[in-house]
Amino acid sequence: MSPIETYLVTGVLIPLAGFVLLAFLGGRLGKPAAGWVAVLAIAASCGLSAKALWDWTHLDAAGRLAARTGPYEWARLGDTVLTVGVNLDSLTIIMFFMVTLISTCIFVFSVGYMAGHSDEIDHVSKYHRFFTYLCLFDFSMLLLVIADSLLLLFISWELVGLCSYLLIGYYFHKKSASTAAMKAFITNRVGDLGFIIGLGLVFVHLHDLSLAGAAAKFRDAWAAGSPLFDPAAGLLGLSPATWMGMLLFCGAIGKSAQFPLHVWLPDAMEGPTPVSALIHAATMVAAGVYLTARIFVLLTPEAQLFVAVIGCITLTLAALVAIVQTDIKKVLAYSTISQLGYMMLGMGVGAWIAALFHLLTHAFFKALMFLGSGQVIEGCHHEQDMRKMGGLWRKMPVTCATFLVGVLAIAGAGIPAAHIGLGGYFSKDEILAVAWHRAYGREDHGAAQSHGSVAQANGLWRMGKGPTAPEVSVADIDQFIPASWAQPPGEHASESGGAAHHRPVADATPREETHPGAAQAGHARAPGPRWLWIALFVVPVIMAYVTPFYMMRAWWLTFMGRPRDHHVYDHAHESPLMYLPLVVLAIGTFVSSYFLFRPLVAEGAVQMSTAPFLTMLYDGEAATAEHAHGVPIDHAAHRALVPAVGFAFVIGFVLAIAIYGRGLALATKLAAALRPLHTLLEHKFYFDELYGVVLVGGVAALRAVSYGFDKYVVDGLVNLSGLLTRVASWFSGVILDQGLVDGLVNGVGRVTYALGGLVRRPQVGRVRNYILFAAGSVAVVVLWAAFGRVK
Amino acid sequence: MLTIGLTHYLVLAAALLCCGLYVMTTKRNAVGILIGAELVLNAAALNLVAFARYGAGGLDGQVATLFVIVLAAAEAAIAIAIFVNYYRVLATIDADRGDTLKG
Amino acid sequence: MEPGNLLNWLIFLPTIGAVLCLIVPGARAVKLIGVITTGATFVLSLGLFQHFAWWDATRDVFGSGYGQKLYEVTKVTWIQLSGAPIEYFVGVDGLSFPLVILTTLVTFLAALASWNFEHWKVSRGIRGYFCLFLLLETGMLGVFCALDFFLFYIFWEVMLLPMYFLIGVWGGPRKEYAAIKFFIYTLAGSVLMLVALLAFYFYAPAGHQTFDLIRLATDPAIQAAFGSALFLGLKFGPVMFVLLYIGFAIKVPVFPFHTWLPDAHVEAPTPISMILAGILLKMGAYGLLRISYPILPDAGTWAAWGLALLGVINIIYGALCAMAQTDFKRLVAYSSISHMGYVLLGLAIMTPAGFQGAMFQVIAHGISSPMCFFLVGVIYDRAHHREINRFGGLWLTMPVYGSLATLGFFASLGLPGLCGFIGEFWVLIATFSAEQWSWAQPMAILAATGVVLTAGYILWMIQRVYLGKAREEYKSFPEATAREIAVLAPFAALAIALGILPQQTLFNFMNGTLHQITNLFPAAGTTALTVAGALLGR
Amino acid sequence: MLADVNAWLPPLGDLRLFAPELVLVGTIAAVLLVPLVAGRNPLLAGLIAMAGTVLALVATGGLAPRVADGPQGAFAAPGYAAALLADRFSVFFKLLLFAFLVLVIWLWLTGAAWRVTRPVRVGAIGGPEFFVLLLTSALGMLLMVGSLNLVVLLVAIETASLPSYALVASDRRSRMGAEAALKYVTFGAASAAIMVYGISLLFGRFGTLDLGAIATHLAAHPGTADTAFWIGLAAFAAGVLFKIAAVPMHLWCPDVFEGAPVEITTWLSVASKAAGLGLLLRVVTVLGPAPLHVEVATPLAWGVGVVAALTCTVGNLAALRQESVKRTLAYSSIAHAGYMMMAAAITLSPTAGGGGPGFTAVVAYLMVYVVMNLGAFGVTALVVWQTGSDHLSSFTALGRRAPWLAVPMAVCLFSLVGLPPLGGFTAKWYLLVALGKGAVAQPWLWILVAVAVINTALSLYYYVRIIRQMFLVENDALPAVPAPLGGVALVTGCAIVVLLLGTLWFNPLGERATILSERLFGLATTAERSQLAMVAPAADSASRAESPLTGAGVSG
Repeated sequence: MSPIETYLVTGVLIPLAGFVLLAFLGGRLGKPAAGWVAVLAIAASCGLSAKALWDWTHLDAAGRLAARTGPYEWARLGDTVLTVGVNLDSLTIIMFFMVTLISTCIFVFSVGYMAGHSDEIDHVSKYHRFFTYLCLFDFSMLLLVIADSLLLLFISWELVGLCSYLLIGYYFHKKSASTAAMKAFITNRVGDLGFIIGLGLVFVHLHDLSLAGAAAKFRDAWAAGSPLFDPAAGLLGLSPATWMGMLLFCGAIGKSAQFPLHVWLPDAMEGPTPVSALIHAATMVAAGVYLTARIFVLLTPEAQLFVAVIGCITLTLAALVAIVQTDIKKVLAYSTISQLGYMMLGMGVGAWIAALFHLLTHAFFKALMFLGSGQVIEGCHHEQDMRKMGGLWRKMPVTCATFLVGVLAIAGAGIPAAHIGLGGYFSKDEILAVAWHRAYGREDHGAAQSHGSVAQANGLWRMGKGPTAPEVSVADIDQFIPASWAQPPGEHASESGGAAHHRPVADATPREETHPGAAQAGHARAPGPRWLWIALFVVPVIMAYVTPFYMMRAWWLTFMGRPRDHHVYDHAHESPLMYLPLVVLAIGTFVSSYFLFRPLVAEGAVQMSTAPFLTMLYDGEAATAEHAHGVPIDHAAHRALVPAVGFAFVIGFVLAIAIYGRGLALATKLAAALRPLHTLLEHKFYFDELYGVVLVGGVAALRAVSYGFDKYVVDGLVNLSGLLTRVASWFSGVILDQGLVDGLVNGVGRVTYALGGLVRRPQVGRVRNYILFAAGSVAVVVLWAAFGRVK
Repeated sequence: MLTIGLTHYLVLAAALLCCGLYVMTTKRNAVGILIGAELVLNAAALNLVAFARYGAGGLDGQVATLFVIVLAAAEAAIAIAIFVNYYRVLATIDADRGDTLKG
Repeated sequence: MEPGNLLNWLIFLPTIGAVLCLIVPGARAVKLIGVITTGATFVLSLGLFQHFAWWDATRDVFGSGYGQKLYEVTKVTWIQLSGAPIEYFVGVDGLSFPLVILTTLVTFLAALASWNFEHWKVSRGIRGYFCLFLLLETGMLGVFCALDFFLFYIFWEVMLLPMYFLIGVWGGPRKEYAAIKFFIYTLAGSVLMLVALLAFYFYAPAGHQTFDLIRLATDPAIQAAFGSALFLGLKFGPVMFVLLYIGFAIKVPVFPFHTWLPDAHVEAPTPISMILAGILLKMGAYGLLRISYPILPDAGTWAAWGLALLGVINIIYGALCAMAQTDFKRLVAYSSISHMGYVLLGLAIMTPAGFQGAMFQVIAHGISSPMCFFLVGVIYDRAHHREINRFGGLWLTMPVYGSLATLGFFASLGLPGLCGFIGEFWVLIATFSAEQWSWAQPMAILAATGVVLTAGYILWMIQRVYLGKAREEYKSFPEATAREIAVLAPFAALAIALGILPQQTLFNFMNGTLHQITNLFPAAGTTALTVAGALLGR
Repeated sequence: MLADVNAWLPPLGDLRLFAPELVLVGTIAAVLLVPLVAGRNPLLAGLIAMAGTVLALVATGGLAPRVADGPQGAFAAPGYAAALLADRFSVFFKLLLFAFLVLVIWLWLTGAAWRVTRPVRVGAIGGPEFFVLLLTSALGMLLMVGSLNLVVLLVAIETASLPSYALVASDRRSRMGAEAALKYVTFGAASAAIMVYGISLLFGRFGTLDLGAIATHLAAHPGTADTAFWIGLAAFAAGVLFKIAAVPMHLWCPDVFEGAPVEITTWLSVASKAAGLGLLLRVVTVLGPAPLHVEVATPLAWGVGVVAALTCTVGNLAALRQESVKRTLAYSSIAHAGYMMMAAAITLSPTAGGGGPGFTAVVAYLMVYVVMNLGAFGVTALVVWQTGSDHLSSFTALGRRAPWLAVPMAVCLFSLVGLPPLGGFTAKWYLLVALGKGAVAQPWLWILVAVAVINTALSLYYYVRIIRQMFLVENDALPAVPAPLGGVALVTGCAIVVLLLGTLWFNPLGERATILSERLFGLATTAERSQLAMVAPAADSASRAESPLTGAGVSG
């Protein structure tokens, strides 16, 4: 292993060591030593990751390539060797750094937070368990980040799920907590069901579960015109490749709480607040986005559209619900879902870099806000209802200020055209820009599809260039970009020349007619109707106004105005151990933004350049980094957005302050005025109820049916045999008076017994009948001999 | 002019057999059943003698008949002894009353 | 074939112990004999490791034919028949080796679990208990080591009687019902096996008649004869396969032959449940893999979709039934049914990957299910009931136990990193990639739903038993004792080891043999046959 | 004239061939006469009977070498086949019967000695008459396996039956005994009468009373296997099946076995059936094998097979819900007779490769059956003596109350089921192997295999019911069951032998049985038949015999 890999692997293993140590000795270490052990472990990891990051940025392309060793054989499935290794690229490095850094902050915070929390139930301390789980989580999450194969990804994927389960259920003496934990795990498993099936499809079609290998084989299959891409070969008119991508994405739907599996995340707030910050805001839930990013190369245009649509629905629903939440953590939870939706949308529309960039910035500011809320909750003696807070800025100035930083960041505050702004300003806006581009920009970008012959040409070209070579230069990529967005056959000759062909927006009429060539190639053309693409831009933009509104609402209700509950207010306080991490994260929110992270993410995009369906777009103007690999969108895009969303945060903030500036009175009136809408939102669109009835009830019914079946029918030869017996006894004139029996054995037994009764019928006890029977039998033989014998 | 031949004996024996079977299966009195059995035995004896006379078996049949007669006597002796015992215990000679053993 | 007599010691050491149990004075001495004998057997079985290389993934894989690499072979004539002798023929290969180790280990731990015998509700007859217990071990080891069909059958039946009494005498309230149900089911299955046993012998061409399982599978003359023979007008292979299958399916158990299992498990004492779930259920799968598939590959192909379907039904049906349970042990019992469905599915597709997955699942379940049963037993010893809804908060009162329980049940749930995952994953992926079967992918998708259902019932159970507020009546429960932890710890360690290093802990031992078995199969691309057509020989 | 008489009498040397029978007759006389001088002492009578039987056993053993070379006939008139035969076949059965007789008397003695010290709970049986009857019935059974002459067979069957009728009623206070005896005697009389009628028809058809001659005639004239033959054979079979208690002549068996004293049940369950089976085997061996054509052998094989399957099934099914252990075991004995008859069906199957394996199976099965059945009945007897009842409830918790009885009982019962590693499995194994071997040529025999194994599974129910009652049902209120040491020794010995037969003696049993059956079979087909053919009536006399029946127009 190269040094960098060693740093990373060691960084993964240190939390594991911490976990083992705490699992066996945690109880003896007690409070707070157990917590500090965990902090030490993750801090060491963080240090290593910083070192790795430093070294990485000082390596040239060849050095980076050389730094990657492995993969190593893990096991054999049939004749296929399954490998594991470190997926060493810029994205891994930066994700790793982000996770460890945020973890460190949150661990430190937790030491403070848990100090004040009652950790004893029935005189049994669970303090050390908390940090034990946290260590296990960090191990799993870091493993997920460095995983270079879908299998390892899946394994760590489940492990983080387990940690999430354990930590949500940390207060398991509360029924609600254990139920929430269970809900989280099972909902995730539903997603994982898709993931597993997706893995199966990957294995079947690509015979490789490593990310690089699968990507290469996927590309080769495309180049070879494999039936994998034939819509006729799959179900519902979607090609197997599309299904594969969509099913893999199902895992992300579960983990990132996307519609329709988003229901678990709000409930997950039952866990301690640091857990919400770490797992359910910054890292684990973002793993879905990370997965999508990693499998991006396996997504067909149709699958990408699916991702985008799911993201769009999610962000909309969650943002709307967030408006009416009164629990400070629930607001943040829905906000998280909404932001994850943005990321997914970004992935779907091809804003690969922007989505991951948003992931990183979001991790900082959302962790910041969650910790802030934790500080508030802790300070207010476990009061989570914002309606009872207010005016806390006096008691918690640091928290208040840092929280505001978070609010500004999520709202996308920044000064347009000046490159000054907080996380969301860059990342979210870039996503929207790309969405705009897909909807209104150049047609050829929107139609990420190829004509067969072009695809062949591309494939050849890529093979010639060495498809797996990550060192493909920007110039190279620029060369092939135009060809990779295929033109309709007729236009191909004239348009495949060189630079991208610009076409007026108005001209970009959806080409619904089927071209013979396209049909022959068996590939979908630009998937989805045009209005869908427009919706994928317009709806998120609208929601970009909602986001600042509900965030400002939360901040204002909590910190500003007058105290609404003096009991809460009087006890409020903050402690350094807890606000210091807040400060660190706030700083991180500032610096994480544009210049540090985005270039690295963009570097990570190298691998994307080998995808057959290259729809990765990025903000050309904003992207000063020359490492970006993809298609720069029209510079006009982002500029055009300025009037649209550039001031959205201002409008949102103003609205929020206008409504909540003087307390809850106005809001209550509004709620009353919009009763049906308010009720709908309050009940979160009734998803829980729906699932309760349909799924849980359905399973309950099924299990009742199955067990009933088991009890009464399998047996069931029982009923059958019972019937047969009755029929038989009707013939023989025997009346059986057996009651119901259970069990197959009893069924057989009953028949047997019945037969037993039958054969004992002659045994009536009277010798005359015996003689009659015997003589009769002889007579039968005699008759047979006389008449029936075959001569 | 009726010539008595083998067939007549055989028919007679068959008739005896049927009578015996009928008696055996209808009589409730144990002695009756025994008598039925004796009728069948006699049918067989008649057969044997007839075959001995008309067939190729020669004296064998008649010897066998003697055996049958002796056996019938022995059987009757034992049977009667058992009937007496039965009567002593159950105070009846009705075979149908002895139906405790069954099933 | 490497001669040796380690196996003979292994098989009959418990018998010696059983006899000792009858003569030593004092209950404690009997217990000691039981534990020491099983422990010694376990240690002895470790000697088999000399023949297997955990570090070498390629050894034996394609090196030799089926049955060429047998270790510790004893082969002597036992009964002389006119055609060929019945032999005392024992040996291990990659298929039986892990099962032998599993058997000795689980039996040893079950003996440890029996240490609190005096505190059982039915505690009389400790001599009888340990004597039968040890005889049972002889039977189980014999089944796994026997390479002569007749010997296999004998050991198969030998196992039956002790089990009957162990459930029937030392079991719970409905023990008689459970014991007799178990007995009748198993016997019904084994008499069918007996018919197949005879038919194998008599349908082999003259001069080739044998009970030798290896020769039955590899002798071309026998295979040719089996391929073309008719049995009462039906094709020989399918008929024999079905006969054997019913015998093995009852043991596995396969829907709809499974109803004995919940009853037997619920009523059996804890150590017996451990053995029942950990080892006895495995014999069905082992039998299919040792006898049915190598000897009747064509019939295996013929039956594949049906078997796979039954496997899927097992998975889903078992999980749903488990969800409906309120008796803790019954839940675990149904979960066994569900888990064994993966084994069946893996076997049905007849690929090396499927066999690997199935065998891994066999071993993994052999580790997780005894652990789960013992976990149930631990609280049963304290609470004297198993009603799930009456528990709660046990993780608080018994933290160490609670942690181990979580580990055990998550292993059973199939959490990656623990043993349950590998088997399920291998089977599912193997089924997906079994491209010779048109039905494989839908089956795999159906089977995958078991993943969700399993999580459902296990987590729900954990919530009701271990989470929540500790109930007053259980607050005084003592933490797991050192003995209990000593029983659980090996299972826990193995569950983790198998989950992380499947290749080194298991696959490297058995891949070779599994490949050799698949090499016996006719070339891929088999055509689907209709049931009637195949049976009627058309 | 005197010379003629001498010609009719066998040379004295030949009488030694029948030493066992003679010893037995002598013993009977002794048992009858000794009371005249020594008083009516049951124990003494028993001891004399025991001594005589042992002597007869030894005599039989001494006989074995003499018949090794071929069958020895006796009491044959010139031109007639031997009325009595001494061959390996009969010697084997005689050994079996005497050995069993010894054990039964041993059981009786144990019980009698026991009763001296115990309050008598069951009506005691005993006295010289008892032994006279017992030994006489044994004599009849010896004759049954030693002849091919229909009249001798008739006499033998009656000699075996008549004392048995009386034996059943030997407990004169027992209502059940009286009833059982009544049923036995009436049913026996009826079946004997039907059999005699059958004999008369066979005699009329073939003009001879010798089965060997009939077989030879049939071989020479296939056409003679006509309606009259089949009717006669069927009627004759009724008597044989009565002794075996095979369906449809089984109805007496459960009632009689339940009503009779347990020692008698023990005796009848093995001896009567064994003798009947011996007779059946001899009949089918003579009528069935090789030289005979399918016209006789195939229908006969089917007939025996069907009867065997029915017997086996009916016995097992009917046993399922019995409350009386004796009755359960009675049905069990019916079932086991069925298994053994299956083997008889193979010996007949003309293309099944001969009767070797079938014989082996029957021989092995009988040897095992004797031991395990004796064990089971022995325990039952011991329990009955103490508790006064053979109801299932008497066996409750026997595992605790009398483990030295319960464990042998369990072993024997599991053996009766046919579970390895017990003798019952060995027996069943050889049977199944025989059936399998036969099935190579006659696939329909697989049906018999199926019937056999399904019945094995069925039988589990009722055997295990007893075991369950002994071990699983608990009742701490019941007192321990003391038992006489001799009885315990007997049943323990049986259990050990059963265990040995299933393990170490698995192979030896098969070898012995094979050796026995090979010799027996060989003799029955070649040497014996040729000798019998020599002395059989001339073919022309047989053909003459055709005329009466055809003339009578009976054939149809």
